[in-house]
Amino acid sequence: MSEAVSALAGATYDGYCKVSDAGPVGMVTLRGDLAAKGFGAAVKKATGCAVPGQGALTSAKGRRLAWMSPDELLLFCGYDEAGTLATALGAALAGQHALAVNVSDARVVLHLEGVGAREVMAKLTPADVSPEAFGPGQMRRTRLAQVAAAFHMPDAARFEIIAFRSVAAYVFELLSTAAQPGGEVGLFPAGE
Amino acid sequence: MRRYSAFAIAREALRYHSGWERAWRSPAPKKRYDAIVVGAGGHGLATAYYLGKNHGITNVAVLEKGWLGGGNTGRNTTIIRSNYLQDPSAAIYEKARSLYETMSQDLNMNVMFSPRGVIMLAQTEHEVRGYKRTAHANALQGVETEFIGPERVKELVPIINIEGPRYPVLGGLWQARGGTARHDAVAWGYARACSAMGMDIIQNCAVTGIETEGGKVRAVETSKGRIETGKLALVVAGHSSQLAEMAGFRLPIESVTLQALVSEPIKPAMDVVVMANTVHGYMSQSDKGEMVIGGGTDGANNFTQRGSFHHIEETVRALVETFPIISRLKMLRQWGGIVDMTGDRSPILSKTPVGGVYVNCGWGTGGFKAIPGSGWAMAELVAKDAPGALAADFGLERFREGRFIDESVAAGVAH
Amino acid sequence: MSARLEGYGRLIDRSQRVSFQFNGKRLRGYAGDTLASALMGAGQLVLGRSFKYHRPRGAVASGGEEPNALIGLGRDGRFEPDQRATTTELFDGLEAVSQNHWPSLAFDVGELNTLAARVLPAGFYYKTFMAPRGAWVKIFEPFIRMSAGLGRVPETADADRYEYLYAHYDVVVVGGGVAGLVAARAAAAGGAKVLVLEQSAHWGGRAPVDGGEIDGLAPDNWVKTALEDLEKAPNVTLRNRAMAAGVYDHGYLLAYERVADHTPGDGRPRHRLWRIRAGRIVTATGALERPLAFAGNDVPGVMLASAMRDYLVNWGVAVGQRIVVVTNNDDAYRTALAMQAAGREVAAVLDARERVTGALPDAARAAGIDVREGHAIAEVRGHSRVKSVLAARQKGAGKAGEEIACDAVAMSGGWSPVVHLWSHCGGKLLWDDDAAMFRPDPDRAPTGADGAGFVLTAGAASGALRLDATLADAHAAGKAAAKGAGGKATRKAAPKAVCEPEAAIEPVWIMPAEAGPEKRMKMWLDYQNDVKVSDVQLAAREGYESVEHTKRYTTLGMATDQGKLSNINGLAVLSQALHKPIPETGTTTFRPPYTPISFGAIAGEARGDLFQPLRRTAMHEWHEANGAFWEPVGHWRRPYCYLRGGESHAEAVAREVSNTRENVGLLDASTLGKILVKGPDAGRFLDMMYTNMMSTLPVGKCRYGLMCSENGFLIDDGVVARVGEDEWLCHTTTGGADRIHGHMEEWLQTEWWDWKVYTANLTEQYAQIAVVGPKARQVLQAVGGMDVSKEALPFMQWKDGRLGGLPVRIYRISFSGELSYEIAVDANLGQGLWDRLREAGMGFGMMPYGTEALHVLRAEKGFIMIGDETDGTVIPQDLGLNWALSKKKDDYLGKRAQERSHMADPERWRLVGLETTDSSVLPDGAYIPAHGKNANGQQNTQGRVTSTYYSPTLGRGIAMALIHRGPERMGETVGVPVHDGTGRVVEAKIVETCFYDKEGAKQDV
Amino acid sequence: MLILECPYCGVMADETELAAGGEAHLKREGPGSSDADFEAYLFDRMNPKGVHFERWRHASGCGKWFHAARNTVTLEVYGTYSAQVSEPPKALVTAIKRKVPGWEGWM
Repeated sequence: MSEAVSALAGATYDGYCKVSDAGPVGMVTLRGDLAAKGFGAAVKKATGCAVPGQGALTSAKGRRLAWMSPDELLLFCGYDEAGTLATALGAALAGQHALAVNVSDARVVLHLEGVGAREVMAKLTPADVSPEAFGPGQMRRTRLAQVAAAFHMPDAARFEIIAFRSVAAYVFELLSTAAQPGGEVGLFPAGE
Repeated sequence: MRRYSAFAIAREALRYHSGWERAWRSPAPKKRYDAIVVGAGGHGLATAYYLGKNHGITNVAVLEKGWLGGGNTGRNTTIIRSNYLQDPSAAIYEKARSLYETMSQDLNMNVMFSPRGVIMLAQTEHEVRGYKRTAHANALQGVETEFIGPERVKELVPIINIEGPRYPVLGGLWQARGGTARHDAVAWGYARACSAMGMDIIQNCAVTGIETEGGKVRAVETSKGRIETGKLALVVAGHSSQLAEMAGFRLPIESVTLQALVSEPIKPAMDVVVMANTVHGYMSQSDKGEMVIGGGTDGANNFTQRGSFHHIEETVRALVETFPIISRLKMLRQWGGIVDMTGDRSPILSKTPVGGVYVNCGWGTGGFKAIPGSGWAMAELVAKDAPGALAADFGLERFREGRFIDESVAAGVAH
Repeated sequence: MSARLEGYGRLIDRSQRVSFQFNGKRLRGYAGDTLASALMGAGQLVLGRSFKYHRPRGAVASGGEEPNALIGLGRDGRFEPDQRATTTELFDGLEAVSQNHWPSLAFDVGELNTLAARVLPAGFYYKTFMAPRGAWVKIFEPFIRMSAGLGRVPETADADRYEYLYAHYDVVVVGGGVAGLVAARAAAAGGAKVLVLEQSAHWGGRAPVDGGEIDGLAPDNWVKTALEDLEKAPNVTLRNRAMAAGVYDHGYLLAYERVADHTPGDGRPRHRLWRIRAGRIVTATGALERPLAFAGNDVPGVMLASAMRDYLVNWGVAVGQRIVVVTNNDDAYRTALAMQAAGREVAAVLDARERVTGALPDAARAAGIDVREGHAIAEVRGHSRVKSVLAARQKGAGKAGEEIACDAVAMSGGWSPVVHLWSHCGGKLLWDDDAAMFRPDPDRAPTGADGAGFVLTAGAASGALRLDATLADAHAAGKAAAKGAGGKATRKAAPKAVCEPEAAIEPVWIMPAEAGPEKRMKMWLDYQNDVKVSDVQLAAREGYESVEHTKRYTTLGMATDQGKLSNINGLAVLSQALHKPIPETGTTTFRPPYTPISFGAIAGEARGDLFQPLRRTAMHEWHEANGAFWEPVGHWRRPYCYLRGGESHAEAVAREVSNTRENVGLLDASTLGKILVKGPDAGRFLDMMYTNMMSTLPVGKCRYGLMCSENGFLIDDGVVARVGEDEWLCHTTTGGADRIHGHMEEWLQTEWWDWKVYTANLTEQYAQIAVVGPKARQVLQAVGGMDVSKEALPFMQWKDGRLGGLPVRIYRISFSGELSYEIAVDANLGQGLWDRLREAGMGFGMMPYGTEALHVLRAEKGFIMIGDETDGTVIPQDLGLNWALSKKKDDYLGKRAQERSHMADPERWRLVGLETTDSSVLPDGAYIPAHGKNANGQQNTQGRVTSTYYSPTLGRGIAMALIHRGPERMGETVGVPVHDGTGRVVEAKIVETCFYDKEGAKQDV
Repeated sequence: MLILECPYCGVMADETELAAGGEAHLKREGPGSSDADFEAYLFDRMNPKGVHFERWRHASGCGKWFHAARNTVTLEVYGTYSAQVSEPPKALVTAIKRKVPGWEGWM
């Protein structure tokens, strides 16, 4: 939908790391019994993604499926296909007790990239983001400063951060401030 | 009791102060007392003091597990105010405040009561309505408060930031006769006065058991032996549940840590006490020059007198926003105390299922300011085996009847 | 005279001159200086004034334990009071001012207090200033406040920025001295991920000053190689200028990195607060030397022996020309030897020990130094500079001493391990009689989440003072830490150390032992707070026997150094006074921080825009650009009203209300909570959550519902829409959105976990816009796309469709009594819909309205508002909402609670409307008095105003109030005092709560 | 600064990611219960100095409630477990008994 504007409308900041708005991203919250018979198959059929294990993230067809809690997954997909996929998931799981709903507009997605990305995150989250503890393929729900957030690493030098729409500006400002030149800590080995 | 005065000091100076007598005796426990108060904190000592002063009961022991005044009496932020919303609270806190006015003279110990004024900032429309309501209630309760505008707030506290931007100051609830006092001196003053009345203050004496017979108290077992009594007052913030369990009943109480901190001393910067409930922090400046700071309580049950640092962070960030000039001051010391939180966050002064056993607890984060009023009301309850007007509404039965005393409307944070 | 010496100063770079100012005077020092070393190097010995007696004071120490040398640093947005000159790195252009004196440092009127010292003993203020009543506040207290306090008050906001950093390590070693480096090496060798923190800018600690040999190298060189190894190791991080401030439960360590204190204004954060989770913490924090208590031990020029050595070796500053050393242990001889080697004259070493043998004393004797056994200082002479000392026998009262001319005194009373971090979290100490020190008891370490000890001590911090013992202990600690944190125990051995043997210390707490009261009044224990031996003895005499009582009565150890130099001496004096062994007296509690840390650092990035999250709706920017006057609502900010031209807030609100009643208004209702509840048991679940029956609500319909807490009180309300066979959408108040979602999940997860229900908080998925007023339907029709006629979309129903091409869900609900449509659209399309509605609305005189107009509109209709009519003490029955309490249900949250005697009491205050007879507006929160007073002498009351507004629609004041048996008293008038100082009482008639369109004709069209 | 393992996420959650929820395993009293039982359910608490069974929510995380057995004096955490049980796991109780001599058990 051309008119759809993400909360940050494409904002970017260039500090010693780059902070940018990922623009409108499709997201579907799926709640159900992840272990139930046929659940995994139905989800795979509807999204192409396998059901991720605890704290993990799977991807296929340019979509990602993230583990959010024992009975909740979050699907990342094209903004315009989110509604359809939510319906499809609902239909595919018609047999069982489940809930699939489009939450694309309830959240904002930001990208943080650069050599210092890990330490910029470390200024804001109590979660251990050192290379030994966290890397691509993992999903962490935690907080950034004073708001709830979740993040994963599409690759070794990049974080994708998900927060609620209403605090998009706050989170963007947080990351930009943390990435301000002069704030370099040199905490993690370069490249990691 | 040897009276304190400038003349006494001058006289003593001539002989290098070698003639001062003990502020309180440290006797061994007798076999029996007419009344025993467990807990030599401010509330316990005040209870004993008024038992003697108001009711002529002086064969009293005050038993203290550690050193007197060592609990929350000695680790609070010393704020005194009575601008409470609900009638029962306003009554007992105003009674306390008025007793603080003359405490130094009554006890012949300078407790440094300093009615420099207390402001509770209103930073949302909801808070404005809430404090205006409190001011109306106070007017009918005989508590002198007024709702003042932002300009007046700025006059009273030049270092305050009233512009915001996050939460502009819209006004405040002002109690000119609220203030602070020297917390240790309050405990010491009562202890000295009790001792002078012939009461025994027994430190390092832990109560280990409560002996009852036919549903009435008979004696307490202590680390210094068995002591008989017919009246037992439990006044032990931070240990109330444990003492109650010894007596065989349970209380609507959970104990959590409340933290406080002080800055390094600076020259006078702020005369009044400021409480900012929207952002959760309050601050006053001690006579030594330290900024005395407090905030909210920790969440989980805790008996360590240590808190979690993020609560300190929340409090400090709130106050740096409210008083930008403190940003480059430094935190000198932080500490914690254990506070008893009741089901409605209001205190309990009550008879109990056990005859002759009375509890005074649950003052939560607001105990210091209440000390004299609490002692006054508790003494009456113990002496007459029935609550007087001040204590009447603070009985345990209110939790069964659903008749709560809820102050959350007025004050959002610890104090 | 203090002066610089050629050939000394391992830490300074003489090729780099640095210029700075002290009290406006331009001075020069070197790169690597501290402010203290630079000042003394420039001949400035007196650096400040004491707290109580305003006595002139010089630095007594060389580090963070310094009690005297506190200065005001910088200016304007970078002014900082109470900074320690001893830990302030010198930088070009530094400006410092001394503190706590008037008119000047050299001449301070406050020093008159010294003359009166005799009538100002500990706690004198508790015994006087009581009469006349009120004099305390008016006269005495202001005077005390003015003369107390130390630093000047900063005048402007902070110009710097700060940040936090979370870090996670297996082992954190605190202290970059040789013990710390050895421990770090051992831990790293065990495979642990290690962080080493050093508070100063330099590595190596005391060893390079004290001498000895490590693995055949001079300490300086060994430190270099050790650092190189550690820097190479991939699993080790080294951080200097980073002080471990406090140890908290479960391995949480707070560290304070002074990133840019020495490079102000360079754009870096000034401080960085590290919040570290550590598997194990090794404190290699060393030990602090103790002063000796002799008369005049606070005269400038009297200094800790180790500090005098530091100034010489590290910064090339000789504190005096002719020195007397006074000690009870061997270590001080290092100072005697060093000063003599540096060409200073050592007049004598007064050693309190009767028999002095051993390598160091012998070396001193060999060097021709006059070592006097069993001797003490009876008194120091001099005011702002040591002139001489009177020597005397340590045994006895100190009579008939020889006067020894000197300009500096180096004192050593022995050493105390730095046990602060060990103790913060409950680590216990034991008293070591031979070493005369409290040291950590390894068997009683602070324990963590797993119940195991998580703090270890290394080197001098363990009490292992000698170099060889230090290294062995530190190696063992590092080894054990790695193992404890899940690594291996290295097989490598500790480095070999060579150092002189030392003879035993002999505890000396008062010098001379039998000194009389006259002298004891001049023996300082706590320099900054001016607490003397006589004060502690007075406290004991008056029964302040607990060490905590003594501390609080005398203020011993309560100054900005928190007793680092005074606590042990103080409690030893107390023990003597009480005739108790020291361990029985015990110590006071060690609390964080180790040395003070800035509030700025504690607040971190949370200032200005980042102070708190500001929640924005999709239309936030539009409101901002169109005159919104904001009202904070939780973390949201909602338009209170939209200001036009020069109108006042009240005028704007009146305009918005009237326009909504007459034409049509537009409201951003996005902040209302929207919670989807789905599942086979969803209906049953909602019947428990709400007081009403929700399970019977037909699909397509809406119902207003109430939620109570289990304790019976009304906590939220809102419209519930049944959106599917097993799906409901619950609207909550703005404040309720997250709270109520949490409340639902709590009950589902912890009580009815077998019920098949899922919830999703969709609050932020949708922008929600209310189109309200008689012309609302025309506006929607103008936008086009949906049939919004009464037939197609009746009152209290909802419908999906496309409006102006946008996918929407329209609810026909009303909180204003007007024809009203609440339109939900995906948030990213919110502004788009808002614009479409505004364009279409132009022809109908549509105006946006804010929260205050919303309040007035609902009040005119007598609708309750959570937070106004409710305050946590109100139940639905009080508000006449019994109709919403389903009688068909045998249970719902709050039902049982509402059966309790006080809640079922017919005497409760209940909601009514109030109409002032003079049409005026009642004040907010006013109470309605009843006859007589209660037992506490308080005026009885019979009710209170919950909402009060000027109604532009009715042109009068309207109000709602909770009144005793209110609904039974219709038509009665009550008096409402306005408390505006005039004693005015406004008469108000009790009426129904609904003031406007009682039949509800307008909303259901 | 507590750190607790969320039994659902498997992560060690910082206290700042969690919300404390008070005493665990309270039995709900509804309509028909006596005043005394209802009062006890809502208000009376064990508030022990020592082993405490309590509720926590992984608020800035998976959002799930869970149970913890924690010592309120030493702050030792004996274990965390599912919220969907009405009493602590036997194994945990046994383990605590072993660690805390003289502890009278969870009820």
